[in-house]
This record gives sequence, structure tokens and C-alpha cells, in this order.
Amino acid sequence: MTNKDLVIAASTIWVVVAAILVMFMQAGFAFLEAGLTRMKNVGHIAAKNVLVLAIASIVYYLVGYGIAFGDGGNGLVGGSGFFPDVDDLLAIGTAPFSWFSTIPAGAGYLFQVVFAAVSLAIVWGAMAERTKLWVYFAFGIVFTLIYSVVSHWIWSPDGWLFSKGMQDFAGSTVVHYQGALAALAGALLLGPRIGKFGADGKPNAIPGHNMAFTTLGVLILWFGWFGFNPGSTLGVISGDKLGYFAYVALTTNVAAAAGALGGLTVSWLVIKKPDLSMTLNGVIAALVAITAASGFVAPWAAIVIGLVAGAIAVLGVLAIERARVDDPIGAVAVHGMAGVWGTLATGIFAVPALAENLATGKGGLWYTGSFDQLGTQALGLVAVGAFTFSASFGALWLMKVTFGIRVDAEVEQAGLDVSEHGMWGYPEFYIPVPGGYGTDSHGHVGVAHAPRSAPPAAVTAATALEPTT
Amino acid sequence: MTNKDLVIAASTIWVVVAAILVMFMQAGFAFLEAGLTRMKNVGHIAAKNVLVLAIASIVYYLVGYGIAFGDGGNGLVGGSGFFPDVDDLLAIGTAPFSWFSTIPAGAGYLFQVVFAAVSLAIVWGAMAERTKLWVYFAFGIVFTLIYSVVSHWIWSPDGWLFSKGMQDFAGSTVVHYQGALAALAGALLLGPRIGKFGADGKPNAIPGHNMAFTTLGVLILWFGWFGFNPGSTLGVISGDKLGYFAYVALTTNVAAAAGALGGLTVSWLVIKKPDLSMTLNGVIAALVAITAASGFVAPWAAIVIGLVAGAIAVLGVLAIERARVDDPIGAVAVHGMAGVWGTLATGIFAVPALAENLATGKGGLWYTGSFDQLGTQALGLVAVGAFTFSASFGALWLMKVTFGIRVDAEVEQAGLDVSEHGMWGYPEFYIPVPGGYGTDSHGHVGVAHAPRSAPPAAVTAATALEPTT
Amino acid sequence: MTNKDLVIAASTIWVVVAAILVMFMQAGFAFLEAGLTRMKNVGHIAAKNVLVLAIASIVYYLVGYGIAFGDGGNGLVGGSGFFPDVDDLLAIGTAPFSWFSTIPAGAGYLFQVVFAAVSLAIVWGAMAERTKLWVYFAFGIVFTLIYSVVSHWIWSPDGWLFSKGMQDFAGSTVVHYQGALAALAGALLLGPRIGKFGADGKPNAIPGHNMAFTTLGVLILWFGWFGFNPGSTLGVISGDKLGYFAYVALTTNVAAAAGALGGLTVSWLVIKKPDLSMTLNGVIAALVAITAASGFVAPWAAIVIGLVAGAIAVLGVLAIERARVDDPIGAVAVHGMAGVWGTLATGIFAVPALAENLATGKGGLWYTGSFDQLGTQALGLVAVGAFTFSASFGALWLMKVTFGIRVDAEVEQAGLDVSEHGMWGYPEFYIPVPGGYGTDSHGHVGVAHAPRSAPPAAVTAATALEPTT
Amino acid sequence: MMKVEAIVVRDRIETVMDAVEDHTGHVGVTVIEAVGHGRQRGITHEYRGRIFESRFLPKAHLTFIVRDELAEPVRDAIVDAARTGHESGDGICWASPVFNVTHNRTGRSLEEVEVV
Amino acid sequence: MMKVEAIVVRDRIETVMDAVEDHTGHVGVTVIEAVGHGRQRGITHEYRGRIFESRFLPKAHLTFIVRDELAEPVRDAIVDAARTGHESGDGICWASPVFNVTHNRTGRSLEEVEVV
Amino acid sequence: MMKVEAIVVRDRIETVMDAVEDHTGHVGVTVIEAVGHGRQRGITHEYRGRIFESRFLPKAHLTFIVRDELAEPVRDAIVDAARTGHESGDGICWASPVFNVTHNRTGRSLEEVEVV
Ligand SMILES: Nc1ncnc2c1ncn2[C@@H]1O[C@H](COP(=O)(O)OP(=O)(O)O)[C@@H](O)[C@H]1O
Ligand SMILES: Nc1ncnc2c1ncn2[C@@H]1O[C@H](COP(=O)(O)OP(=O)(O)O)[C@@H](O)[C@H]1O
Ligand SMILES: Nc1ncnc2c1ncn2[C@@H]1O[C@H](COP(=O)(O)OP(=O)(O)O)[C@@H](O)[C@H]1O
Repeated sequence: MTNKDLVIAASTIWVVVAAILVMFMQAGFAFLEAGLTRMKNVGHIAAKNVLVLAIASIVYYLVGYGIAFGDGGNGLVGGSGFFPDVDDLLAIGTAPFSWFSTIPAGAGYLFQVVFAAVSLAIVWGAMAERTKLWVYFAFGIVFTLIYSVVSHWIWSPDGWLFSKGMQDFAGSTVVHYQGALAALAGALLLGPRIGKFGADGKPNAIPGHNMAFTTLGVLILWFGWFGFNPGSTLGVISGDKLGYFAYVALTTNVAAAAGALGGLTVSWLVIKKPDLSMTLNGVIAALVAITAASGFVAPWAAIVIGLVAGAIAVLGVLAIERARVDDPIGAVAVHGMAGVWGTLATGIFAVPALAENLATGKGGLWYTGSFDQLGTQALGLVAVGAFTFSASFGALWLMKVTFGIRVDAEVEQAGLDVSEHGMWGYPEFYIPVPGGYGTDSHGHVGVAHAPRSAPPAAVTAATALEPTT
Repeated sequence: MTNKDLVIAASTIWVVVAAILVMFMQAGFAFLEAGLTRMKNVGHIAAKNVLVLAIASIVYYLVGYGIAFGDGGNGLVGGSGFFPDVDDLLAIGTAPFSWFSTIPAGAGYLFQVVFAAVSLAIVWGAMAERTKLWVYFAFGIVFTLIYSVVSHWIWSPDGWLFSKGMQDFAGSTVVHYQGALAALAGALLLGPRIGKFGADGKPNAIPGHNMAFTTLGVLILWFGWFGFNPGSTLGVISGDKLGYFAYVALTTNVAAAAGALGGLTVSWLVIKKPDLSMTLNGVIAALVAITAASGFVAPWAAIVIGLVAGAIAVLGVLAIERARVDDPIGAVAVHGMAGVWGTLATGIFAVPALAENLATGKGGLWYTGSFDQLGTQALGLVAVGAFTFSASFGALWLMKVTFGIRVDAEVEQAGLDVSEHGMWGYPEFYIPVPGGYGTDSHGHVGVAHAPRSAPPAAVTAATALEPTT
Repeated sequence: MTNKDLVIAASTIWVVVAAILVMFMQAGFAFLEAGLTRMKNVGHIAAKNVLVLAIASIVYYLVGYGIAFGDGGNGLVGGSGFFPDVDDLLAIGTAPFSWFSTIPAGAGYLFQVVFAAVSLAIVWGAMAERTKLWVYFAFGIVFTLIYSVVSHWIWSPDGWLFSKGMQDFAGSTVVHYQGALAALAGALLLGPRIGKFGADGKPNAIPGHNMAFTTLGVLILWFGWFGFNPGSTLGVISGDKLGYFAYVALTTNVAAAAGALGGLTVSWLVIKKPDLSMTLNGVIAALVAITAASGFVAPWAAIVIGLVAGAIAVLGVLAIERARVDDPIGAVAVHGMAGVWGTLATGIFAVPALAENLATGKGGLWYTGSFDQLGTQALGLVAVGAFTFSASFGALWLMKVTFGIRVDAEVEQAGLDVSEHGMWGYPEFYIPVPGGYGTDSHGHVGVAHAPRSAPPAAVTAATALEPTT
Repeated sequence: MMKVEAIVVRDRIETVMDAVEDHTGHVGVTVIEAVGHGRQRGITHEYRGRIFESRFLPKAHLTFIVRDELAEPVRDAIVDAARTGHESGDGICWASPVFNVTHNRTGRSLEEVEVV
Repeated sequence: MMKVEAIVVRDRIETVMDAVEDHTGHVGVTVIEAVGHGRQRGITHEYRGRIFESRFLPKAHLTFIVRDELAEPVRDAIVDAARTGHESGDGICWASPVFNVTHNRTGRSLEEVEVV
Repeated sequence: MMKVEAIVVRDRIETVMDAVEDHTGHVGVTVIEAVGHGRQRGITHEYRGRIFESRFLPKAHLTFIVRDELAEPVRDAIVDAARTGHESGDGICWASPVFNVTHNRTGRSLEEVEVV
């Protein structure tokens, strides 16, 4: 094998491993979100992330990859590589995905599709516990397309924001901010969960049901983020820096650490308790913020970015709640606000030499005294904000006025697990399962649970038709 | 270092990483299975996978690896490499494991042993919630040997099915179908769980106790499968395709995605609900099916294979239940039927150029119009089916008639955690733990649970002998 | 790229992947520990591992890395590399971290910091369920410094124990024994949990609340340990052995397997039940023991080391309890005793050729008949034991006499989740959450839980100040 | 004194308590989780095409120990407040005399304590 | 009317309910989880060589509000159906008069409602 | 026979049982989880700066079926043992006559069984 081939082989190992780590972030989101919501929805919330990954995988294979990275498009959208076949995917650095020259195009698909799936996973956080099942499919497809377009703008060499030198190393804007914009659109159109705000408009606490799950989710995400950011080097050498991904992993790690400390401290100051869910959200916010910056900044700046992001997680969640928006997971604050912060912070703290080495934009305000890069970053945020929010809002609005996007009150009260899927996520706590908890000589007398007089349509439809003998 | 050494170094990284991912699939099985069974057995079901890995690791080191891949055997069984020592394991491409020429023999052990452990993990799915503990050890050893023999047939260059050109890229037949055959033998010999079938023979639903756990299990398995299939390239170059493992990861991913959608859709059509456990099982079935095919087929075929497998998961589970076999996890359908489908589908959809590049068999029916490859695949299924089922059935039957393989009814009712291991998996829901849930001012009045008049022998034996003061 | 560069690239991939695996061990500890403790503390116990990682990451970046590996120090402590900047971290084999010559210094940080975090995670196991929150921060910082000093002694080429040829491949002494020494100091200074020992001094069982969590923790740790030990090769070639990390993974795997079987068997013999928590702890003990030995011993010796360690886990836990020390997780036995065993076992079973190849120490007693290496190992244990135990005890003692390290009895009774963090980890089991379990038509009547007459200061402080309307 | 007991649907617990306090001034109730089977004969539920039947629906059991003259007003307050407008399942309510009602903290008769 | 209460082992709940309905025609019961301590003094349990003792065994508490003349037949049906054949732990059963039994949904006396 | 019922705080359950057995010799009790609302009007609780209020505190409901002459001594034992010294929440205790008390296992009157 030639040395050139060996570099490709090594780069492919790294990128595929990174993609696998990012794929696993779906388990992180599943448990972060399941832990922050209620028992009656646990199966729905967790398993939804399997659907997210499934939908993104298929749609991105069929059209998304071509839209984002296919050769021969323009500044707005890619132009080939739809339904790629075996040869297209084995090719390295040639059409239709000639941008991927250090890895086979198939590895490029793998790495990019898991990013699309992460962005899609974020969307549902703010829409949790009250969205109809069909919306996951319909909007999942729409959003994967929106996502692919924006990722073309910023990451494809043909993209218009790429040409302007926008710095978004691994997607604070592309992945997180976009996901949060759609999440916000969804939360606004859905309205708050029953019981979230009192008659007087005062918010009620609806604490998540399982802090261990949330912790697992956060640690899986931290783990997966070592694929997310360092994998975005797309190879073992970046400019003239060998093993640059290790450096990116370092900035990612210290930022996440600072986010935990920031979230904890600020929650202690503001709400007088070292709140666990906020500390954990601080980690995620910091990881979101460092995502754009991880390849561009010095370690000290990464710590600053993480600390501020940790504070944003706390204050943002409270501010969103004060604005009467019900975002069960805190997606808008943690992915949206921290995504904006990370994108701007890159424009502030980018080290000139690192930007040059990556051949993307220039040094930030701190080093150069120039607002150039910060301006580019802001332009990107505005453009993406306008496009993604309006497209998402429009699509969801259309769905709302046609078939409806919110479940009936009875379904919401009973929980999505039993209403939408026909069975609780923790059945033994709700009904007498043969030989299960609460039957025979076990712990409790199980009771059959169901809305009493007005069972959700979905439940009765299924049960009424069947003879019960 | 020479370029040849560098290729070995890179290949070893890839294969070891893949092996580690596959090892982690034990956590996937632990949570898939624990989630699909009852609270009273949760510790037993989960922790059993640690035993599975332990038994397979030791037995495979001692004899399995030699049976499967040791030099100097015949078409049926390997002939050396038992109890390999330091030098045997550091060697690359020389005796006693000369088949492993791109990686050290120690890396070969690591990659192969985790496959054996996966196959063994599958066995217990259909035997869950009623099997005696000693059977895990006794049959664990027997099955590891059976497995090693069949893996020799298909994957060793000396194996008789290998010489016939059977295509089983990562083991739809070797790993999954075999595991399911033993699982079926076990389920038949054990009989159904108490309460599974009514007096009239009608099946009762015994839903699993934790859909979040099942989701975690599935996502871990999906994650681990990126080691399972792509790792089976055993290196960074396959024929003349550089980084071919990335392509294998791609077919694996789209198949799994299609499996989720297939399982969801078919369950929605057939049982009128988008059942979560069936959707999740659809993913596993698809991954099982694409396992044989992943290196041989085009992406579109991978999607087809996944969709069909998703349907098989739903219909298979229902069919097995209708046949009065109690398979708590759905192992027979998900690993057995989907394993058969995957093996045959490879004979249908194998792309001639890919088969040629891998130097294994030829193109499938779809491309060549020839039934040759399909015939080889079918032959393999029949041979493995006959051998593994009869050997497993025989061994388990012998165990049944000698010491018994099923726990007493009281033990089953009380649950395996307390009866076999002396403590519940969730003690605070069953008994008053000092300072725990239900004591002092906490949530509930704890109650000591135990079968009333006829406590399981194991429980009383331990308690009766001890003074209680 | 030159071949030398390619070796660096490959080594960096391997070491970074290994570091990521080790980082994920925090999730393993989180679930191992959460599973072995009570429901009322679950959030605190799990999320604490996020703090551990955060504190270690920042402190190690600021000073720890320099203390441990910075150039220009002496036998006791490193001398440069504090607050390293971009160039320091991108450098390969030059100041201030010239010891890392096969990977960039940034990769070295990443790999070393996750080890520091593992050691710190161990500390809290024995101190679980009763330690004040501020101690995590204060002692977390202190311990990271202690750890860095000892890791300099044994792993830096300047270290005095390194020069003596002490063999501690991946840290049975550096990481595990040290963590356990601090854990023991903490457990002694804290005293037992309320209810652990009766008035007559007889220990009460306080079983952990979730065996599934514990199993997940153990499987994650086993998984992560494939980064821990094999990653400690720090590259793709060790001496003249290509892909030596695969061999290290093999010894690690068979030892862990033997530990499971050892723990199970011994618990069956000693306490008459195949106890799950002890079987699982057997795996950890074996992994701890093989950590020092993994690069030095033959597979058969790895199995012996694992079996003995499994027995140590059981007998050690019982002995510690008999000594009236309350160690909820078994950290002292599993990390301390097994760490000592592993360190000594290396001095017994080290294969001369492997020691020579690694250029560290010499062959063990078994092969050479000489007590030399064993003596060096014992010296290391005594020195580290004296230093780490007294430093930890001193620091914790100071904290105890100044601000106090143990929570009030009311706080401990109510649980750390609600008292320290303001919310239970499983709120729906304790209080009526809007729309949650136990409200409306759901399973149970929720009750507000709180200590009745003497609510913990922390709880009332927060609630009393707020108007309740 | 009189013990007034009631079986009500769970989401009416607080409504009933409030009604009793508002209409009669009585404070003090003990609530127990219950499941009931009445004319409304339970529910069926489906999973994987299989039917789950349960003969029980979740209810709460309320106990009010009240002065004799309050028994009827308390009963009336309960019955009104427990009514949900659904077709069935609202439960029942009854009274019975109890003796020696003692307040644990003070060891005195509850009637005396309440008057104070 | 009469209130017939019974403490039974949990897996006899449905058997007892069915026996009451079959033998007396009475429908309507409220079930509460209970734990009991009687002549059978609880169980011991072992973990890691340590003994767990519990003085309680799981039971269920059943309440039937029945017409006066049904009190005895209902009692008989319960006692027979609650018997498990085990050596102990089958529980007890008793009756007491209750007054003002009201049906929450209709606000009428339960006796009237039942007749209808 | 008499039924003596008591509402007590949960950590006094065993103390009360022991007191009853020690002072009166009576064995046999059924315990039910309850939540109560009395003069002590519940607790508040905070999370993320929001207040959670609960009007209920956890209690246990104890039922002792005793021979008539034991009703008063049992009551006294309960009241004494239930007293925690806290400012409120210790609960109450009362008695009422019950009839036809039957022992399920033997089908005989409980009084007879107990004498044996
Ligand atoms: N005779 C009875 N004895 C005890 N509990 C009863 C009786 N009748 C009704 N209940 C309780 O009241 C609840 C509601 O009764 P149900 O007959 O469903 O009301 P409705 O007549 O309004 O339909 C039942 O679930 C049960 O708990
Ligand atoms: N005197 C009593 N008062 C209240 N409950 C009682 C009484 N006697 C028995 N019980 C209840 O009945 C259950 C069974 O009583 P037990 O004495 O074990 O029955 P047996 O006499 O058949 O052994 C007890 O667990 C308790 O719940
Ligand atoms: N009138 C009543 N009816 C029913 N239960 C009552 C009544 N009064 C008190 N209780 C029960 O007793 C418990 C303690 O009562 P509380 O008024 O708090 O006691 P204290 O007077 O000692 O403060 C309550 O939580 C409730 O369960």
C-alpha cells in the first residue's frame, strides 16, 4: 500500500470510529430526554430516538447527502449524488462526492448522517410529551431536508457561507442551533403541556422522573462528542498538524468540564440549590458551544466558553419558562442559546494560526481586534435563523392546521405510551402483569389504569373491536 | 516501520476497536432482555450476560479458538491452537492461527470470542425467566463448542462450507441463526412460563417491564453492530477496496433504519398499534439479516432486506406465540427467522463484483439469474440447522432428564432474583431496606415478600439455618 | 506523509480511542454505584461522576499534567507544562511533555486525565450516601494533585519508582490502590451510614436498589477497560511487538472473565448464594488486578490473577464489613485489596521476555525464582500507601474538623437528592408531580415526602423564604 | 363521633376535601389508595393483539372523623363534590359511629382538642 | 346497610369477589393493599449472609357494602373462598352496620340505586 | 369484638405494635399506607425556584380486631406509643364494635380461635 493509501486507511478508521460514537449519541438523547420527562411517556420518549435515527438514515441516504455534499450544485444546494450506488460510495475524492478526498464517500455518508440525526433528535426535546406520532415522521423528513440545505451552505466547498469563511467546526450552528430553531417553532405551535402553567400563568415544576437516566444520557453525550468534534477533522492530519483531532478532543473536554461547574455554580446562586438537571444541562450547553469553536480556540478560551455556556443553560431555561414557552428538556436554551454563543465565541476567540491552518476564516476579535470574523459568524446565524425557523414553523403550522400536531387532552393525561403505543413503558407500575409486580404475593395490588369515561380514541378503537373472551 | 507493518498496525486498530464494540453488545442484550421481562427477574436477566461473556471468554480461549481457526484440522474442525501461549498470540500469519495474517492472533481471538459470546447471549432470550442457574454454565460450555465447530465450517479456510463459497459476511448463520436454534430447543424443552397461556391455550400478554431499558439495549446493539459487520473485514483493505469497512457500515445502517420502519409499519397494520417492543425488535431483526449480506449487497438491497426483516420480527413473534412456544424476548423470530432471511437474501442480492472482490461465492439470483449461490446458502442453513438444533436439543434434553433445567413453580413465581440469588434486583420495591423507600417517612410501607406457605427450597435452606437474632 | 508520521497518526488514533473508552468508565462508575445504593440518593450518586470528570479535567489541565509528566522535574514531581498552551499541546516528543513521543502532547493529556478521573471516582464509592457536597470539590482538587504526584513516581521517566523498575502497566497501584486508600480514609473519618450497624454492632444489609444499573455499570467498565489497559501501550508498537495492545486486551479479557467466575463461586461457597452484586464486583476486582499485570503476564497467569481477585472481592467486602467499616460500594476491597494483589501478582508472574520488551523491570518470581521484582512492587505499594493514605487522611481530617464532611442525620435520612439538590432522583415515587405517577387516574396516591418536624436545614432554608401562593 | 367514609375517583380527592372544609368547617382527613369494582366493571386493554382485562379501577378511600352533627353535612359535601358527570365510577359514601376517639399527641379526646 | 370487611391473601382477591357474586349476587367491592402481622409472625430473608426480618406479609383489605340480609351469606362466601389450604395467613373477616350509604353519582341512597 | 383503628406516623408502626403486644398481649394487626391532612397542613418543597405544595403527609392506618375488654387498654397503648414529641402529626385513634368476626382458615369465630 502506498503512503497515500495508508493515510486514507488511517483517516477512514478515525472517521468511522467518530461516526459510530456520534451515532451512539442517540442513546444519550434518549436517556437525557426520558430522564427529564414523566414515567407515563418513558417508552415513547426513549424509543422515538430509534425512529429519529431510522428516518434520518434513510432520507439522508436517498437525498440529503446529495443536497449537502453532491458535486455540481450551487451556493444553496448540492447537485448530484442522490440514491448513491456501490461505486459512488466506494469512490475516494471523485464524483459525486469529490469533497471527501481523505475517506471513501461511504464513510462521508456515515459521518454526516449521524450529525443529521443528532440535529433531528434535538427538535423533539421541546416538543416532548404532547406531539402526535405522525408528526415525527412527516416533520422528520422535512427537517432532514432543511438540515441538508444548511449544512451545504456552511460545510460544502460550494456553500455560500463556506465561501464567506464562516467557522463552524462541528456544527454549533449547523446541528444544534438548527435543531433548537425547529424545537422552538414546535413548542410555540404546540403550546405548553397540561398543568405546566397555572391559571394565573405561574409555571409549575414538572421534574423529570429519573435523574440516573439523565446522567447516563449526559455521559453518553459527552462520550459521543469525542466523535462529534474531533471527528470533524475528517482525517488524521489537518493542514500540517498531525493528530490534530487529539487537540480538538482536549478543547472539547475542558469546555464540557467548565460547563458542569458553570451550570452548578449558577444554579446554586440563582435558584439556591446545586440543581442536578441544570448541572447536567450545563455540560450539554458547553459541548454545544465548543462545537463550533473546538478546532479554532486555545484551551483557556474553551474553558471560558464552557463556563459561560453552563450559565446560559441555567438562565436560558428559566428565561424560556418565564416567556411561557414549555420546553420540557431545555432544548431551546441548551442547543439554541448555547449554539449562538458558541458560534459567536468562535468569532471572538479563534486563534489566527489555527484558523489559517484549517484554511477557514480568520482570527477572532480577541486576537486581531477586527470584527470581521464575528460579523461573518453573525451573518451565518441570522441567515440560518431566518431560513430554518421560518421553514420549520411553516411546515409545522401546515401540519397543525391540516391534521393537527398535538394529541388530545385525554391522550396526554393518560400518557403517550399507553395511548399511542398501546402499553406503558413501565407496565408493572400501572397494571397487573401476569406474575408481575403487584400480583400474587408481590409488592402491590396492581390496578388497571385507563382514563375513566372518555378513553382516548386510539385506545378504545383497538380494544372495542376485539372480543374480550 | 515498513508499509506492510503499518497496514497491520492500522488493521489491528480497526479490528480491536470493532471487537470492543461487539463486546459491548452484551450490555445491549442485557438491557434488551431485562427490559422485555419482569421486574422480579431483572437482576438475574441482566447479570446473566456478564456470565455469558465470562464463560465464552474462558472456553473460547481454552479450546474454541483452536476448534474454529487452529491450523491443521479438516473440513469439520480445527486442529491446533488450544490453550495458546504468549508467542502463539503475538504471531501474525503464522502457526497455529495462520489464517489471521493482517492482525496478530491475539486480535483474532478478541474479535472471534465476542462473536461467540453474542451467539450465546441469544440462546437465553427464549429461555428467560424459568431456567435453572446451573444450565447457564453447563450449556454455556456446550454451546460455545458447538458454535466453534460451525464457525470453522463457514469462516475457516479449511471449513467445508467455506470451500463451497457460502457467503455469511459477519454471521447471520454462524452467530444468530445458531443462537436461535439453541434458543428454540431450550424453549421447547422448558415449556412456557406460568401464566403465559391460559387454560384454553390462549396466550396472555406478559409485557416487558421497562421500555427505556429495551431502547437502550437496542441502541447499544445498533452501536455494537458497527463493530460486528464492518469489523468482519478484518482489516483496512478488502480485496482492492480501501476502507471497505465504511461501506459495510453504511449497508448495516440503512438496513437497521429500514428495520425500524418495517417493524413499526407492520405492527401498526397487524396489531393496530405502533408497538414499541416490536419496532425495536424490528431493528434487531434487520441487523441480524444484514449481517450475512452487509459486505455483498448494494444499499438499495440493504434497505429491502431491512424492511422485510422488520416485518419478520412482528409476524414471527406472533407466529411463534401462536405455535404455543413461549419466547419472552422474541429470539427465535428475531435471530432465527431473520437470520435465515439474511442468509438467503445474500444469495439473492449479492453483487457479483463485491463477491468477487471478497473472493467468496458469486453474485446472487437477482444479478446472475442463477440459483447457485442461493443453493449454497440454503445448504448451509440446512446443515447448520440440523447440526446445531440436534446437538443443542440433545444436550439440553440430557440436562433436563438428569438434573432438570427448569426452576420449581415457587421459584418462578417468586422470581429468580430472590430465589436463585437471594435478593431482588429492585429490593426497595419489595422489602424494607434500612433507610430505603417505604421505610421511615418515605413513600410506602415496605413489605417483606415471600411465598407464603411453600417458600422455594433455596430460600428456606439459607434462612432456616441461621439464627434470626 | 513519512512512515514515522504514519506511525504517530496510527498511535494517536489508538490512544485517543482508548482515552474515550476510559472516559466512558465514568458512566460505568455512576451506574455501578447508583445501583449499589438507595433510591433516595440515586441522582446525587450518579451525577457526582459528572462532577468528578469535570473537576479532574480542569485541575489536571491546569497543574496535574505538569506535575505528572512535565519536563525538568525531579524524582518526586514534574517541573513544567502548567497551563499548557496550543503549541505545547500540539507538540510531539518535545518540551514540555517530551515523554510523549509517539503521540501529540494533547493526546497524552486526554489519556492521562481520564485515568485521574477514574481514580477520583473510586474515592467516593466508600464515602457514598453521607458526604457533604462541598467535600467533592475540595477533596476532588486535593486528590487530583496527590494522584498526579504518584503517577509521576511510577510512570514518568523521571519518577523514582519508575527508575527502580516498578511494573504497573496501567495503574493497579497508581489508579486503583490510590483511589481505595483515599476511600478508606474517607470511610473511617465519616463513620458508617445510619442503620448500617445495629446497637449490638451487627451489620445490617443495605442492598443496592437496582441490579440492572449495577450490571450496566460493570459492562461499561469492562468495555472501558479495553481502553484502560491496551491503551497504556501508548501506541501501535511496543518494543518490537506490533499491535501489542491486542495482546493486552486479551489478558484483560480472560482475567475479567475469571473474576466473574471466581466471585460467583466464592460467594456461592461462603454466603451460600451466587450473589449478583458480588459476582459483578468480582469482575471489577479482576480488572483492577490485571491492570498492573496486563502487559507483563501470560494468559494462564491472567486467569489465575482474575480468579483470585474474584475471591478477594467477596472475602474483602465481608472482612471490611466485619471491621465495622461501612463501604457501600466495596471500593476498599475491590480497588484496594485487588489493586495490591495485582501489583504483587505482576512481580510474581511477569514473563521475562515481556518485561524486557517493555523495558520495565524484570521477570517475576515464578519464572526467575528471584524476589527482586516482587520486592520492587512491594516497595511501591508501601511508599504509595504511606503517602496517599496519610495525605488523604490528613486533608479529609482537616476538612472534618473545620467545616465538617458528613451531612446531618436529617439530611441523610431524607436522602441527598432532596436535601442537597432540592429534588429526588425519582420524583414521581415520592411526590405528586403534575400529570405524573400517582396523580389523576394514575397508579398511586402521591404523597409529599419530607422529614416531619425537623426538616433538613437546607430544605427549609429554601422553602421558608418563598411565599407559597 | 362519626366516621364518614367515601370511595371517590382519585382526581376528586382535593375537591372533596375542599368542599368539606368550605361547607362544614371540618379539617382532617385520611386518604388511602384503593381500587374498586362496581357496576362499572373495569376496563380492557390491548397489547400486541392480546387483551388485558382488569376488573379494577383506581379509587381513593377517604376517612373523616367528625362530630356527630357534622356527619350529614359532610356526607352531602362529599357526594356533591365527588360527582364528575361521567357515566359511572363516582363511588359511594357512608357513615358509622366511632367511640373513644383519641388524639395521639395530647392523649385527649379528639372532640375536646378540636374545640380548643 | 352492612359493611363486610375482610383481610385476605392477595392472590385470593378475585376468587373472593367471584364467590361473593356467585353466591349472593352482590356486586361492588373496594380493595386496598395491606400488610399484616398475625399468628404467622412474618418471614426472614437472607442477603450476603445477613438476615432481613420482616414482621409483615402482604395482604389485601376488602370492603363490601351490602344489604343487611346479605351480610351473613357474603361473610360465608368470603371465608370459604379465602381459604388457601396453607398453614396460616388466610386472614379474617368481620361486619359492622353503616348508615346513610349514598351513591355519589346519583346522590341517592345506595340501596335504592341497587334495586333499580 | 371491637375494632380499634389508628392513624400514626409511619416510623411508629412497629413501636405501636410492640406496645400493644407488651401491654395487652394482643397479637394481630393489619397495616395500610395512608396519607393524611390535619391541623398540620402539609409541606412545601422547592425545585428550580418553583414551589411544590403538598397537603398530605405520609401516615399509616392500623386496624386491630380485639376482644371487647381489650379495646381500652389497646387504645391506651397505641396513643402512648404513637407520640413522637413532634409538634404535630401524631394522628388519632378510635374504636367501633364489629360483629361476626370470622377466622378465614378455620371458618370459626376469631374469639374462639384466639382462646385456643
Ligand atoms: N357495594 C359496594 N361495596 C364497596 N365498594 C363499592 C360498592 N359499590 C361501589 N363501590 C365502590 O365505588 C366505586 C364506583 O362504583 P360504581 O358502581 O362503578 O359506580 P357507579 O354506580 O357510579 O357506576 C367502585 O369502583 C367501588 O370502589
Ligand atoms: N386481630 C387482628 N386484627 C387485625 N388484623 C388481623 C388480626 N388477626 C389477623 N389479622 C390479619 O389477618 C392476617 C392473617 O392472620 P394470621 O394470624 O396469619 O392467620 P392464621 O391464623 O390463619 O395464621 C394477618 O396478616 C393480619 O393482616
Ligand atoms: N378528623 C380527622 N379525620 C380523619 N383523619 C384525621 C382527622 N384528624 C387527623 N387525622 C389524621 O391524623 C393525622 C395527624 O393529624 P394532625 O392534625 O396533623 O395531628 P396533630 O393534631 O397532632 O397536629 C392527619 O394527617 C390525618 O391522617
